[in-house]
Amino acid sequence: MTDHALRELYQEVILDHSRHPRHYGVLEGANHKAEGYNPLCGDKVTVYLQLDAEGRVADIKFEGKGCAISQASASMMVDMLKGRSQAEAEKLMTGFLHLVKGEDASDLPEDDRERLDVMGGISEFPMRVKCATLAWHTYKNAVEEGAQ
Amino acid sequence: MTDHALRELYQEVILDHSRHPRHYGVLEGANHKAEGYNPLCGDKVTVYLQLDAEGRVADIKFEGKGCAISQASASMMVDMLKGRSQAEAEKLMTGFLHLVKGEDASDLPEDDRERLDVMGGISEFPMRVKCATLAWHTYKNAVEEGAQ
Amino acid sequence: MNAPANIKAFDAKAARADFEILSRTVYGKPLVYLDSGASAQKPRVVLDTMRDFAQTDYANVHRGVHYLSAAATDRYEAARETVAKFLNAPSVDNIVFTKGGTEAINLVSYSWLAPLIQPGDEIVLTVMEHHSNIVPWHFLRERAGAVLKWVDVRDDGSLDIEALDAAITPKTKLVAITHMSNVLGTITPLADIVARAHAKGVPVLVDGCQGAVHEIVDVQALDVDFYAVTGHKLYGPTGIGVLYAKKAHLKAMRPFNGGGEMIREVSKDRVTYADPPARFEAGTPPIIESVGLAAALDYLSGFDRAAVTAHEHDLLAYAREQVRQFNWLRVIGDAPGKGAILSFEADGMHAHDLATILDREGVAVRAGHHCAQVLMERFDVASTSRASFALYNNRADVDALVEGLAKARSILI
Amino acid sequence: MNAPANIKAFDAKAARADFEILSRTVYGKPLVYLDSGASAQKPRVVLDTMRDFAQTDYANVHRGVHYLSAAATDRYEAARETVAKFLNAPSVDNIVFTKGGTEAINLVSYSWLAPLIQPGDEIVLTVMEHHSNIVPWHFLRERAGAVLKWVDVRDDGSLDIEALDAAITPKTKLVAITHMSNVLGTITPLADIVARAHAKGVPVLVDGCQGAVHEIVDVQALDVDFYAVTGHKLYGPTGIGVLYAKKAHLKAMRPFNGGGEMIREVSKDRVTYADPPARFEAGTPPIIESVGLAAALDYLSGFDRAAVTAHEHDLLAYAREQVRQFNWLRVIGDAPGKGAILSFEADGMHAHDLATILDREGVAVRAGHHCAQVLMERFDVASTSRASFALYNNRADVDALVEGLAKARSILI
Ligand SMILES: Cc1ncc(COP(=O)(O)O)c(C=O)c1O
Ligand SMILES: Cc1ncc(COP(=O)(O)O)c(C=O)c1O
Repeated sequence: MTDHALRELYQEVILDHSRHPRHYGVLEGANHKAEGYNPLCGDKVTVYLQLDAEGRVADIKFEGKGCAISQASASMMVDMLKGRSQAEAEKLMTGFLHLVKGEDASDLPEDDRERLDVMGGISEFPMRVKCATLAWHTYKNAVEEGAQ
Repeated sequence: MTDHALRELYQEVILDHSRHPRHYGVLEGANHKAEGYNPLCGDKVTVYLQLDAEGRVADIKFEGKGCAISQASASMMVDMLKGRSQAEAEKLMTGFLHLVKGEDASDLPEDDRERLDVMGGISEFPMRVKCATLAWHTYKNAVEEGAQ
Repeated sequence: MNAPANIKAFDAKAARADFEILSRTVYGKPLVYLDSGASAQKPRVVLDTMRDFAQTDYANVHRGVHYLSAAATDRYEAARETVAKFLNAPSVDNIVFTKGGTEAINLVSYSWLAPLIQPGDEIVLTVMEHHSNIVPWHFLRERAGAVLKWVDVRDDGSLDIEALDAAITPKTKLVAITHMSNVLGTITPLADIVARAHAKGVPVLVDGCQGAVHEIVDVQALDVDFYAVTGHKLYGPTGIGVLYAKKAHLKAMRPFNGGGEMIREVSKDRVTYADPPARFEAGTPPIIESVGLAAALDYLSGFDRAAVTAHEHDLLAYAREQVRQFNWLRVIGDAPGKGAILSFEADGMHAHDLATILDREGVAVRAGHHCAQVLMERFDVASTSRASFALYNNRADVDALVEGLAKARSILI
Repeated sequence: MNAPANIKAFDAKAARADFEILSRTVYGKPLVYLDSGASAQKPRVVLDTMRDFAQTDYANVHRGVHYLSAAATDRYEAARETVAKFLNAPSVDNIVFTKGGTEAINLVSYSWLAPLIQPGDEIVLTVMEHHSNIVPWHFLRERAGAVLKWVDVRDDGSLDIEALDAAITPKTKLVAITHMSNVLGTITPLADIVARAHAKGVPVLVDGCQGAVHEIVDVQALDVDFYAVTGHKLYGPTGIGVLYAKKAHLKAMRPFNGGGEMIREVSKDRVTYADPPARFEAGTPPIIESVGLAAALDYLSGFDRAAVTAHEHDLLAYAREQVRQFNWLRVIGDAPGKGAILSFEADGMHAHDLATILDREGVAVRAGHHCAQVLMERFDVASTSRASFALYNNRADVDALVEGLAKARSILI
């Protein structure tokens, strides 16, 4: 059972994201940026954003180092946020936060829920929830306070 | 038994000394002086000494306020020290310290032991030993470091 | 108000049985403990909780990924939550754990006021402060040229609030005042004090080491800027205290102790600091003690607090009435609405001698200056005797005190 | 040397049974506690002693005349004596109780060094210091213009003593160095360091938070100026630590916290201070914790300490040997004679993920920067995993660690 939870946490999709993060690096022309820091593990993440006039995520990249969970979460996040409006992004984030805490995330669109489902295993590891949410909180900071 | 110890501690001689301390006040012409302080009760005592050329206690007085024990002890001390040589005073003090701690004081001259005997009850009250020894330590300070 | 849902009616007799030590004897006489003002005894549940925690869930807090570390961190942070509720703080982030009430006040002095103070700046305090709420300000006088402005109390021990108001000038940087005097029992009118100080733009630090034990504290309603609490008087363990502070103050405060947990990043030539409250909790905190403190606050909050206060006031009133028979005894501190502390002086009997005789009767009272020498000077006494009452005391304790006093008189006079 | 007359032979199995918590399970697996470097578990006798004391002899210490106050004061001062013996201090007056190791170092910084420091004065420290022995000196850099001079360690984690010697200049005011690194396990050659520093007239502060646990300390033989200890790593309670200091330094030090017990006299416009050590113990001290610490030191000193060290070294050597099979694992810190701490990095596995997997196997290790970010930078790692051994560990604990590592590899790679 323990093993099951661990394999669920570190399933292939997650390990793959953490080994080969998508959209990794500095985003030239970013108009928003924020740094996030998790004192628990010393993990750091920087999120670069290009928001268009309506606030849509025209482009997004991240940089950083950290544990498999935080890296995978950041990679999946940028993957999913690209092209979203602020309202959609907000909804995605709320749903994600519910999911990793083991709370109800049924108001997420079917599609998104299916993709994010691989992160659900984290709810069994409360000490690691902060690792999973670091990138998302940093994204939010970038939007709200990170105008360059 | 408890009562007995208390009555022994606060016997008439002690109360009398504490109410009517002997040689109380400032000694004009003192050539030694020291102040003692007992942080436990806030008691203070000042010892004034006049030592002659050989170090004999030509005159001695004290001033201060404090509990019955510290006052009585100071009063008895000045009473007994007057006229003593340093060697005698030293011996008296050592004997007194033994006595109030309930240790063997048999090397005190008979006479002195009899007079000091009233302070012996203090050995039953370890928290009050400091009250009884304050004046003596102050006397010693006056001799050693209190030259005016 | 902030109490748990299921409040027990307060049964003083049952409560007394929660304190193992109160059934012991000293010198063959039943212990009559009237020194809770110095430190309160601890109910069984506090000692049990600390021990159970240490034997099942103990590890260092924060930064550990393993089970015990998480369990201990949860308990530590839950204790912060319990404290926040007890004081009705807006958030756990207002609560800094310290090693005691004294350190809580020093923290404000070192981290908030010291960097602000200019020579000639004034700190207003009262003559009834405990040394813990005096000496830190003397440091600022000695080290930075601050001026201490003393507000007197009236002969009955009550605060002269007009005098306090008048003492606040444009140079005043802080009003530092006790919630309850540990000698007089006086309770200060905090809401009024804070309103007057704030009207002049001056923050108020409250020494709540006694107040939090006997009064229900609501830091938001009182609008105090800082409130200091100590654990061991609150039926909790030694080694722990609390500073409540408003967030804006905490944010403005520089670190006090430096070490683990209070940093963000450390390199050879640079250091950045964690956000409050972590910024002020350098090193391994009093982990087991935090759990004990939470148990103590839960214990206290589990009672109808008003009933506890009523019980203590009854004991005080009874004692006050009893000692009137002694025309050789002078009570110091008779302010209206005062808390359950009775200080007195006895003609021809030094407090120390009195305490020794009471002690042999099993009655523990405090004799001395009570870390309040400025107040001793105000009342022109070298020391006083003090009986202080807690929730576990009863009228028989008062009777023992009164008998002991009569006996002391018969021995000493 | 300073040990009680009747030293027990050290029986590791019997000793383990003294620690109740070690028989618990986590996630259905037996607890394997390898995080004693962060905080040690407490033997039953420590918890029993604290509780018994609180239930029989508790009151506030000093200045009370009554029985309990005297009893508690005796216990508190007896604890000071126990600590003095444990460190072989010349007198109880060299021993200041603090709230922990971190505060002990800050006390030196605030009370001894801060008043002496001039801009440009240098403090020599090593890259393997814990933040508690770094940040207080950063404060003096930020606030008073002190210069921090860093001494490197070699690739095996050993101290480069020539480099240390070279770093001491006429501007050096203090050498601040750990006795044992909490990451590398390196034990520093204190006697040699002190001799070299003293030859140049520079005092030495030793962070003994780890060292005092694993080595026999003789502050007189080592001739150190300051030695800081923390209680909770020494099988004692949280909320207490110790600063040993030479008397001349203590006398020269100004007060740190202000409050009760540390004064001589307080008036409105003047304050005088008590002699050391009381001068540095403002407020109600960690009374119950002092009694617990004494019980812990008695417990440890009750064993043949050399046998305890040998046991810990055996575990370290066994673990070191076992992990050689993992060519993906890099041990950080292999200094000759090092203490029982094993830190490592694993290819492609973040310390945090590793610790999570080990945790599910019941194995508690620490992952992170271990409050030693300067050292992380030196070895160019963001974090490490650390297994630290105590007297109660055994080879089965090491086996569980090794199995867990293999499993983590199978899951993560
Ligand atoms: C009014 C008051 N303030 C402050 C303190 C100091 O508390 P502590 O000694 O626990 O730090 C006390 C208790 O001694 C007190 O009665
Ligand atoms: C080497 C070293 N120094 C100092 C400390 C600080 O001790 P404490 O957190 O108990 O104050 C520690 C422990 O965290 C340590 O390992």
